[in-house]
Amino acid sequence: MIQFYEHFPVISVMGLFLAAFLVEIFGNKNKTIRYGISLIACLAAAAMTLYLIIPVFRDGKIISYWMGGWAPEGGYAFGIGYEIDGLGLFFGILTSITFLMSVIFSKRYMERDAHLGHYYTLFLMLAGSVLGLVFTGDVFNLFIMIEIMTFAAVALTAFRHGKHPEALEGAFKYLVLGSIGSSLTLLGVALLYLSTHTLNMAQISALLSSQGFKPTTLFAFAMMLSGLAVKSFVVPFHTPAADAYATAPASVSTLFSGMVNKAGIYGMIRLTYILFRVMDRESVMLLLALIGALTMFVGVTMALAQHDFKRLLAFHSISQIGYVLMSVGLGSVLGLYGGLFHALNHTLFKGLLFLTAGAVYYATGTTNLDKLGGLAKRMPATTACFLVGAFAISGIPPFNGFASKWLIYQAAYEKAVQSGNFVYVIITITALLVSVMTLASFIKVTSAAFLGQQPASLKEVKEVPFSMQLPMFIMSALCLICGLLYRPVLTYLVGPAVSAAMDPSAYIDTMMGSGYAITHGVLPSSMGFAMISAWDPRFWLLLFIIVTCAVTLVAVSDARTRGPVSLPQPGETDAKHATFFGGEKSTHSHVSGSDLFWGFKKDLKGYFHVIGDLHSGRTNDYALWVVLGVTVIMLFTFIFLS
Amino acid sequence: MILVNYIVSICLIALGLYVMCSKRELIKIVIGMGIMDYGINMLIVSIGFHENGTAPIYTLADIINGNLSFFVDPIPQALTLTSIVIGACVDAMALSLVIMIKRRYKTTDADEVRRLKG
Amino acid sequence: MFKKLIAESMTKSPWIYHVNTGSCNGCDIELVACLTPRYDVERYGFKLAGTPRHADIVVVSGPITSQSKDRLIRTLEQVPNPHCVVTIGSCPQSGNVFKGSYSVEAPLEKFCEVDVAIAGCTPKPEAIIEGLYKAAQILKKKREAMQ
Amino acid sequence: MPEFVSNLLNILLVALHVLVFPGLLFAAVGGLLLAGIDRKVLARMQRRVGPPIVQPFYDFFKLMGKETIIPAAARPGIYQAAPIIGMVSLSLMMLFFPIFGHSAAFATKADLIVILYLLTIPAVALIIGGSASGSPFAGVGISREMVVMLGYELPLVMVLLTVAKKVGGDTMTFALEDIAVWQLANGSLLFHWSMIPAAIAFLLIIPAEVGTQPFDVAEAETEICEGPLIEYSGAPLAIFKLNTAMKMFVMTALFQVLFLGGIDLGKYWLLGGAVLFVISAVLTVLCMTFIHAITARLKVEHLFKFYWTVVAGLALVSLVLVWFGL
Repeated sequence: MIQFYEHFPVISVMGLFLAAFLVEIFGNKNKTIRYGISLIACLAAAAMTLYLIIPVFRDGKIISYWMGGWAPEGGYAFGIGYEIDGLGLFFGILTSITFLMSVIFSKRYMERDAHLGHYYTLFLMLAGSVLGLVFTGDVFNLFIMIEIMTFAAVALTAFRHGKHPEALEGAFKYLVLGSIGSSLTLLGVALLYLSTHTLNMAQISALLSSQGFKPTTLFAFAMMLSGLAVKSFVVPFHTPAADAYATAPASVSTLFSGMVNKAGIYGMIRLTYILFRVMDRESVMLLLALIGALTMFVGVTMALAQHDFKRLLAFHSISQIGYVLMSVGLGSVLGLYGGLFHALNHTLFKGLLFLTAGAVYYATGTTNLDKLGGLAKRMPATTACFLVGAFAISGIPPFNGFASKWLIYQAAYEKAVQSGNFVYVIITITALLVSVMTLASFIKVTSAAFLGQQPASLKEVKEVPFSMQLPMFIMSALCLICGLLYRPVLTYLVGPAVSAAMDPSAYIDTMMGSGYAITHGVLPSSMGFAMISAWDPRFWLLLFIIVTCAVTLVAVSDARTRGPVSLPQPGETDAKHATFFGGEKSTHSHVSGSDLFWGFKKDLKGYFHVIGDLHSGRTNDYALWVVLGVTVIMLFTFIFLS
Repeated sequence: MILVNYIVSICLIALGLYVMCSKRELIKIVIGMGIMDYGINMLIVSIGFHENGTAPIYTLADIINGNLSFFVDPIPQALTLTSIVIGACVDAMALSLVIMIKRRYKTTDADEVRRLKG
Repeated sequence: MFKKLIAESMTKSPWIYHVNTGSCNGCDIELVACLTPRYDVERYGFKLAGTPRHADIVVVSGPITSQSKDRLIRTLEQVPNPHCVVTIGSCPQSGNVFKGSYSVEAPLEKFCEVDVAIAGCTPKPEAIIEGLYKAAQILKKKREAMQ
Repeated sequence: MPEFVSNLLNILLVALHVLVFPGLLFAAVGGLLLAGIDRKVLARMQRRVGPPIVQPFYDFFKLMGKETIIPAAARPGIYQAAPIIGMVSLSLMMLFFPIFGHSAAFATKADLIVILYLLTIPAVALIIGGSASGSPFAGVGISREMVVMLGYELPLVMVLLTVAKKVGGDTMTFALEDIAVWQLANGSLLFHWSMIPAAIAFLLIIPAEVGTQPFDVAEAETEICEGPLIEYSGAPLAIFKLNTAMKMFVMTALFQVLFLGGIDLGKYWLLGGAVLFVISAVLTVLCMTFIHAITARLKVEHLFKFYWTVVAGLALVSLVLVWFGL
């Protein structure tokens, strides 16, 4: 008996694709129809995905769905199957949140552009493909979804080429590198088919467990890992991400950082934890952790050198993905908790930050940090949301970034002491240091764009309309909630995903019939999770409230004892409230972003020059980076894993 | 026979990557992407191929007479078809981007198309 | 109680902001001499502040040249209340030997209220310390008058 | 309802902890006294009489009584909230320390990381506040403050990991309770020779964290007019000054907890603990004053290089030694 909700995954994916075509057919002229179809499709898909929380997360069910009823026969899966376990649904939820917020934001944000019919078509295709990618149980289907995703993403990147010709360049680089990535994935899929004669993930996992590894399988692993790594933009495959995120419209950048690179991460987790689960864990995990650590360091140092708001955010996206990958790569339960939780948080705060960047662009027409300044006075809501996002990504308590980074450090250091491997200590130190550098670069944005003095050109700036503020407020609230109530979030959202990743036997059994896993040597594993911290953040919230109340009370009741507060007259500039310039008449003078952190940049100028030159902007160089990365992964696979 | 297929397809993939890494002309980079695609398609077809295999189509008579023979795996061929279609789309997209770049940047040299860097 | 404490503290920790309006540096050096181990005004809580926003006592030296007049007035505006203005030396008081010059605007009384004027060319450090100490007492009175 | 009453009592107790002991009031009074001692000793080292030890209190109350001018270029909300946020986080931090042989009011299993992050909040508050004042001098100041922070964070992280490894062995611990217990059993960490470089590194971090000479580049009053504090006056300035003093207190307390927790006082734990606490706090501050008295202000790039080479090197030596079980 099929439950009604078992149709939801397919309907949500297909609904988005169908809506994409409907928009193209009916929505090219009429903007109400166009936006109506998009919004309804996104709402419906998100609602159906979120509904699946009840059966999958609460009841622990795994939903399997065979397209056209082609169930496996004789122990072989022929049809295309969708299978939604905790891991897939977790990423499905991230995806739904992202595209829902982005579609609400898009309404006003994109209103000044032409050809919006194409925009929404591609938008819906991107959303549908990522959702399909995380729900599918078939490796070739995974490849198809990756291709649709890349295709839609590239077209969306180039969407604003009229105003910004750089968008074309970003799109082209993304397309070239993305197609190398897709080709590598396809190569991996083909080789995997060669050794197992099936495309079903569950069956591949079981067969690989029972038949062991041949060089072909190792090669397939290396190829698929590098292909998915290109899709998740980890170093050294990160170069197109910076260009594409920076030039795409902000609503699309939100999609990129919220779900496109998460899709790559999902693929890598699926690959290492489920498909190739019996490989030499320690070495694979060391590889992932090293790539992760490198990614977060390179990402954040590049971000420090940027002077475009969105390009800076793009490099931070890369850096935070490094955190996720590093933590997932630790291979421990705690690490997986930290990594997945950080993936969730990254979707929230980076989406929020990209939306604020979009709001700044909407209001001022530029994202160049050297031209901005003093926006806080004109755009208080955007500034507040930006500060929430900035504090969250820098891991300032009590926001969500702190909670997940906290878990990640614990996991990394636990791994270091347990394995006795000094490399993990270096990774831990890197992680902690990168956090401060993240803070530094967001201080730079805060002081350069939002605080400080207003240039004359920005005097007329207005706050963005409410429909653009709404998604920012929702994201900010979610950032705070995930930080304060992180225990329930970990237990009810992240926990099922972690157990799904750690125990693939149920996944295999659901797909291939019960008992299939055991006959192929996949034993169900139960895992205990002891969180090392025991801090209740609600307590802290209470404390913050108490102290703030007390201080305010003292301040208010003693207004006469205390000195008076002298506020400036609106509109007028008197000498008393003017900025102090050593007695000179105050003029516009603003320390812009590129001028900050001088000593730091000077001391490390050797490093900054080298890393800056490596990001040369030449498509060929970037392709070479990819080839080198693939070679390293391949060599590592054959030397350490065979 | 089949080994030649594998060697050629790997060579094609390597050639495609080489073209992408070394040729400055954007059109040539797109051609490199195409070559890599063909290499992979060829590899997939070769995976399913069996020497002296027949097409996987049977009539009732074949089954009754018992002259079933070794057949070529059809799934890789289906995969190849899909992948060719996708490859064609990607190439079309890439070429259209190159046209736009030519229009806006007045060049198709990768050395010049690098406003986004650092 | 807090009011009394604050008023009392006014005399115990006056922070000084020093403005040179074309002085010959004689007075400036004597002011700095007050901070040296020999005189050590820090034992009374005096401290040199870096910005007028932190200052309680603004010390002015020099004959107020035309160039520095606007800057001086602007700086005095930016000092939070209660604050005192102290002049060191004869220049800001009368113009001294520069009196009558086309480029000198002394005395300072023309532009703002001067609380303590320390005469001399240059005044001895002992005189400066006494003047500053008196200014600190005035500061307390001003604070009490504010309420 | 008894449950309700007990909940209320709990909340009141927590509030008491935060506001009086060992939170706000305790840290504020202690910090201001330490700052006074610092100034007095510095004066004596320069053969001056120096201000009275209670001088920082006078400064604080005087500033409270002064007018607060909010500049036209400033963002009033952020400008006024920044110092208070810094103060709250500093008073929360005290709750994690097991001082006087008392157990901490808040004990978690990963205190060290929480403290690391809470320590950044006052600096961030200073930076945001300075930035909100809209002055270009403040812009330079926050840039320097951030570089200082980047500088000392690397050695600080290493020192904390070293302590964790030394105490935890093959099991991971980040808990201050565990560190205290371990030190009671095995003697203070300062007296383990492999930890001495780490302790020196930590002592060198304190002046940068607090912002005293030679590491006061951010508030260099002679070149950039007090940096981030340039536009502040009145009560917010008083709270920022208080924050500096509290930071000094918190850092000395942290040093005591990390490196000097190994003296078993038996039944005199309360009195002895208090005396020991005072002595070690004063000694730590004296180290700081000593450095202050004999050096001039560093340039910002020299400061950064110093922390990433000398201090981080010291911490690394300890980390490697401890890693190999010494």
